[in-house]
Amino acid sequence: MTTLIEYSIVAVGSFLAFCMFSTLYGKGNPLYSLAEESYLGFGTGLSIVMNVTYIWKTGILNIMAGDWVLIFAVVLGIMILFRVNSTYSYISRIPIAIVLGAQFGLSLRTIIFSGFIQQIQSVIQPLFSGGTQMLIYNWTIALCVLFMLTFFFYTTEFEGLLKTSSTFGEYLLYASFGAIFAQTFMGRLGLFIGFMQSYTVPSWEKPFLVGSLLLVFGIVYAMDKAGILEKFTPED
Amino acid sequence: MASPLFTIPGIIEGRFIGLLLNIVLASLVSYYIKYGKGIKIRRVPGLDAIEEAVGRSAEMGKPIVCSYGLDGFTYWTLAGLSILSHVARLAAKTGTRLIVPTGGSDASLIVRPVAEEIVKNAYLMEGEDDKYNPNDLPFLSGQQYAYVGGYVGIMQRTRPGAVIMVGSHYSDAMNIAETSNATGAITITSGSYISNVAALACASDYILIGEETSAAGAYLSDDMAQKASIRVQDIFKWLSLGLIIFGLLSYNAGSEFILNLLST
Amino acid sequence: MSNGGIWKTFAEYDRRYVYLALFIVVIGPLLSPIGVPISVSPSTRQYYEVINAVGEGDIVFFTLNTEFSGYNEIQSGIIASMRVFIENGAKIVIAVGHPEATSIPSMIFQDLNKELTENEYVYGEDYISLGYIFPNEAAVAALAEDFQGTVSQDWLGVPTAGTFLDEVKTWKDIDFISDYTTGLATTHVMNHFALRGTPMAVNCIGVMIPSSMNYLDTGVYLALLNSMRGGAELEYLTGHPASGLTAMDAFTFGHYMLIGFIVIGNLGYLMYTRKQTYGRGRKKQ
Amino acid sequence: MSEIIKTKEFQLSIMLISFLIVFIPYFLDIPALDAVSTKLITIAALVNVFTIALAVSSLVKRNMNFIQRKTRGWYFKAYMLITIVLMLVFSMFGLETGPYHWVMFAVVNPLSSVNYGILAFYMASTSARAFKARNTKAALLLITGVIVLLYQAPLTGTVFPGIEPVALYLTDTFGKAAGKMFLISITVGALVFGVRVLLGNEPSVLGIGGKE
Repeated sequence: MTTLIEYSIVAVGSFLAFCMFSTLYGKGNPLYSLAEESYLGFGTGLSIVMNVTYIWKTGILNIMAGDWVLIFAVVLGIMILFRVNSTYSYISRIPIAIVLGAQFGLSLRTIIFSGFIQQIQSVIQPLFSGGTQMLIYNWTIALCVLFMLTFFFYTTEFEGLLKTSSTFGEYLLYASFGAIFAQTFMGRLGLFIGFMQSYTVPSWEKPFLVGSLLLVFGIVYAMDKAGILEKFTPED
Repeated sequence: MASPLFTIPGIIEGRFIGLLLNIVLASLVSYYIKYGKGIKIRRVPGLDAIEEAVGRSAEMGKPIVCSYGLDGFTYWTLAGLSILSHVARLAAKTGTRLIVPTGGSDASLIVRPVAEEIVKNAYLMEGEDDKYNPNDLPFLSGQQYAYVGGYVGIMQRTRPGAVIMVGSHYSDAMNIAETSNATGAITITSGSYISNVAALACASDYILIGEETSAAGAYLSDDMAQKASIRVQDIFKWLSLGLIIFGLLSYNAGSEFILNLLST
Repeated sequence: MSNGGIWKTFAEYDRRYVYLALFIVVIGPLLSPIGVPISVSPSTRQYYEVINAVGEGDIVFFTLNTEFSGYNEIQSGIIASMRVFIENGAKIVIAVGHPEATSIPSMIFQDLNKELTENEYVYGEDYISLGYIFPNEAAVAALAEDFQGTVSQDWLGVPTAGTFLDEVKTWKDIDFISDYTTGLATTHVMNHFALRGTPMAVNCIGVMIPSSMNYLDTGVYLALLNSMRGGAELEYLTGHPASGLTAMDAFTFGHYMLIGFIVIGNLGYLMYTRKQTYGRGRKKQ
Repeated sequence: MSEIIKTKEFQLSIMLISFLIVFIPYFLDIPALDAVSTKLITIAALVNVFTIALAVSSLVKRNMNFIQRKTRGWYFKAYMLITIVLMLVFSMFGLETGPYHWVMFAVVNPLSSVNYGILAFYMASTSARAFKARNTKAALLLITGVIVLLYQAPLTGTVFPGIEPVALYLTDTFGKAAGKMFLISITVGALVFGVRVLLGNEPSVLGIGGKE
């Protein structure tokens, strides 16, 4: 049994969604602004709720349970708020320094392994033993990485072998871009289809989808023809 | 599976090389910042494309739009700001209107005043300070998609001759590049991550691929830290090139020395 | 054909035709599905083997590093994987990396209601939803090093003490991480859990595939499920056809439509634009 | 006191200490420091979350400005501010039911989805427009792109099984190599940038220098 609430969720949702899509019309319009501001407002509200919950659960509750050290976190967190006040904004610099230091500590200690050392290790593979397919793969990857890397040297002048290698590397990069572009397109298409699917299953939702599409684009088209599109669109 | 060549008491197993590389990198950076006066950086072809685009806009009497990314102060933002400074000087020299959309994230708020200063200085250095218009550096929003909306709106209204979008842009980049194309502007972009680069390579008239942006920024900038960075990054790329070649040779000759060394 | 005729149209059509065509090829098959056959790729088989190796009582960290939008793309993978974990009797902890994702677990369990009942899964005993606990990298790292010092309640504020989470002290006590990602905290989860040794498999959106593959061949990720297509293939492998498979019609036509436009554009370019360019060149000389 | 806090050296030292506490125990086996490090990480996570307040404050300020100046369409900005408050109020009535649940599924879910889903259109029009064999590089991009696109359409593989090895070869060698090369260079770039900040060469990152 579909309830009124479910109907209202689908009706409002599909209408707002097409308001957002109306940007494809190529001109700013009030329906797009409505969708945009709704997302911004409710999204910001949601962020506040979730972040405050995090502070409550990870900070306050643990302090109440006896983890006194976390009081520092709350104090420093309040200090960071002084950033908005021009006279006392220097107070915020202490927590910022601590947070930045910790962040760099966390990132520098791990990415050297996952982004550098292990990546080099993974290229070092058998080139003469194993199945044909594996050999082709290993050779291609090794050569591609070497040529592509040389394209990215900046403090050495490109001459002789290095020049040839880097030119070749650039061509290989473009060949890879084709493959990567296709994967990226697949992703974006998937996002769009997945969304459309959420308004076609179960099938009672279909009329809402088609109706909203026609309604929104109809309104935008009519407003455009009447020349009142800009009048109701907010300034940036 | 590779196993460590040796262990050192007090150092956690498998983490020695990571520590060593971090220390070497930090030492190299500080060395080159102090003593790296003579570092020469190759001029990347993208800079010619930028100059040509500005020139063409000037000929057509159309404005240029140049953005430096929507993040806070990151590696890419600094490169983007160096390029912005160059574009601003070109614009001042040729008397072309320059529009710089700012904002895009909360972190970007602290970058904005620096960008203003940079553009102002560029006009000053060209002796055109009376032409500097702070209203041409609109703050669009602290939110990514509101920023994009504003950015797109600016392009649709002003019909620029060139759009130069450098620094960190994410899923918004395609949005901007496509609209820029639709308005007929010469589109020059930079991509900082692989999927974006591939998509932008199709959507733009010219693209600065990955690190080309920071190299271009360092080439244009007087900042020693930026030049030192490029130098150290090159050294590390040479190092990885050497490790890969030597590793491949030795591994296929039956020795796992390099693999084990890297696991140490 | 004095103005270039059809080739000119091919070379310079309005992009809004592309938009319209995309709407039609996607909405059409969704409104009346056809059911095109699909083939299963090797990466999906590998992913299935890896997640199916999770055994009874293993603690699975089910991390949703996605917004609603990403969930649309990979929900078939999410639901199919969750079904495998439930059928294998794993203990499941759900954590999310985006405020929006806090509402996703309820959608998943609504879809898997039957499986939950059949396998007698009880909330609090067999699965727990922790909510938004990955606001930043430090939060992920803190969780990896001191789970109990960071988590004391589930997402609705019910204490987790006395549940299977008592066993989890650090990253070592997590048996498997199953991550669903549009980016967000996944790199952090990888760097602070998987890099240390927690087994991890990832289902990513298409945009993330090129960057995620790097961690697959270093062994940090044990398997990678690609985008919506991977999810559909997993549905096929697990024998539970659902949303992923029905979306494959639109998926196929979306791709073919694009290829069609590319072909048309290239024909127009070769037959019209290039002629124009060369023609002009000669006149000038 | 405030004079000391304002100095660049003071802030850099704090940052450096915080960095070392987190960095060192990952490499050196010092259990006592490790415990301190874990606590510091938790504190950093919490402090970082407080910055949401800064974001909200700048959002509100900017929109209030629009409303006060009564710019065209100012009522949209007012509406936005109201929705923030509404969401906070709704959350008090429970997260799994009621108005909060309704807003999550009727507003946030579809709008978040379209926000990114719309990129499919831009990608499609880009490829329809830009995938042209203008020169050798573009031709390479076109060929690999079309092969992988064909393979990704699930139907193709069942009709032409031969496309799978070719497409997988392209994505798993060329694509992977490019990704790897990018990752290596970006990692080194990030490391170098981190060192630059820690050495005090990028004071603007700490908010020192430029006007605030």
